[in-house]
Amino acid sequence: MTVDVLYFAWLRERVGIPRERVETQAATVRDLVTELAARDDWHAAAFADMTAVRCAVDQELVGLDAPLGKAREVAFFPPMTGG
Amino acid sequence: MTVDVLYFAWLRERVGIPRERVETQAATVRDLVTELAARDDWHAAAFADMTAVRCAVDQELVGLDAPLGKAREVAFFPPMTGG
Amino acid sequence: MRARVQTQPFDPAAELEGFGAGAGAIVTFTGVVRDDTGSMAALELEHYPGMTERAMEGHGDTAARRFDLIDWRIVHRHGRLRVGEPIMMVATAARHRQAAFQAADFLMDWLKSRAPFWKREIGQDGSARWVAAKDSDEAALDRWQAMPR
Amino acid sequence: MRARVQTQPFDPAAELEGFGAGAGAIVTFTGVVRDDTGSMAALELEHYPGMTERAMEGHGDTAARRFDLIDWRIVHRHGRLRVGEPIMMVATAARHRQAAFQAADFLMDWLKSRAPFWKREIGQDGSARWVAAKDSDEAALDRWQAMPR
Repeated sequence: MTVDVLYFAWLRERVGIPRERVETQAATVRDLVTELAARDDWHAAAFADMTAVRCAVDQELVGLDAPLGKAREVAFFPPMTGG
Repeated sequence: MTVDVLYFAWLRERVGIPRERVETQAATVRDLVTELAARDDWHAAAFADMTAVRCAVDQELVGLDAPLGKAREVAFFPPMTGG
Repeated sequence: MRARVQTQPFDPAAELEGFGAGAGAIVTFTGVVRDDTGSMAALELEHYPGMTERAMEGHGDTAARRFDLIDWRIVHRHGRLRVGEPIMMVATAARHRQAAFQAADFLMDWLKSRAPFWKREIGQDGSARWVAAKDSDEAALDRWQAMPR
Repeated sequence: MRARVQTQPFDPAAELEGFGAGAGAIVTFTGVVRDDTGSMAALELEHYPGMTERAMEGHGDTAARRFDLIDWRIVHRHGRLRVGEPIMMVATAARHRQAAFQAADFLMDWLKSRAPFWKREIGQDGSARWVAAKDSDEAALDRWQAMPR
């Protein structure tokens, strides 16, 4: 399936682009991360420390073991610092 | 000594006046209350339930056993309901 | 004076003009006259002139020291107020969020049971009823004694 | 919409015009850009367009149900902000004081660690540093889970 992957804050800086469209058969977010990290050094650097990575699937916060299901948009970003 | 005694809220209504000047040799607030309560039925009614009476000596909240010292102003009122 | 007692209405928004320069966190609390019974014509507040101002100023200073406030304000009305009008407000400015929240809460607990004000509800039928103090207000104040400073 | 994300500055006072009719208690929190180091030129906030608005609206509704709010507002800026400018504000209106205070505190805890915003400090020398999330913010949010509703 086709998924829009979004990056924010320093994950965006490390990957080098704010978003990309990917073809994936990944079952979970973690599987998708494994595929993305294997793409190149920039992606690998972004996902080097997964304790510092948060994820939203279709704009809902989820854990890394969440199923991708029919996700259309998956976002990766560091812990949030709003307020 | 001469002390200005002030009454607020329903204590004022029961005594019937907002303030009065009294001559007293009372050593403590409680002694002064005893003297005042003996004045007439209105004063007696005001001080009938001392659990509902609060006191300030020279504009500082004090307990009933506080010494009067050289107090110039003693106020009696119900528990406060500001805010 | 950072504490003020007045009969005139006030505008909570206007009170915040230029308030808290240098702060990272500003908290305000505004109390508004509410009619729970549907039969209230007005709320009357009596106070102790002289003591009220001194006590509010003194307690504001205590809060400022305890919570390291950059600034604070207390405005409290007395006299006759209508339903929907602001009764009072507290504003606190601190470097950090928690201090600003705690200081506002602390000042409110104090105002509820230690500031010399007495409320009386005036009914539409002309009746008048003194509002009873709540034990819970007294208890709310006590918790600050137990708290580490 | 009771939640708003915008780049333009806002006036906390103006946001309260007509807010909270029928409430007895109104609490506001305003966060202001603070320079702790004395070397900051600006604060930049990145956000997740679409998710931010939805999440703020959804969480505001959660707070409204949990604390029985009469009204609430969240305004949050993104983009480049200067020292002294308001970053965001939360306003809550309830019948009683405690609900208004708790709801504001609850919304702030959520905004700090669950709303999709990321802060970056821009130094006067042009340097840029992402602000690290605090464990204490995460812990602050957790305490609401444990609390009886």
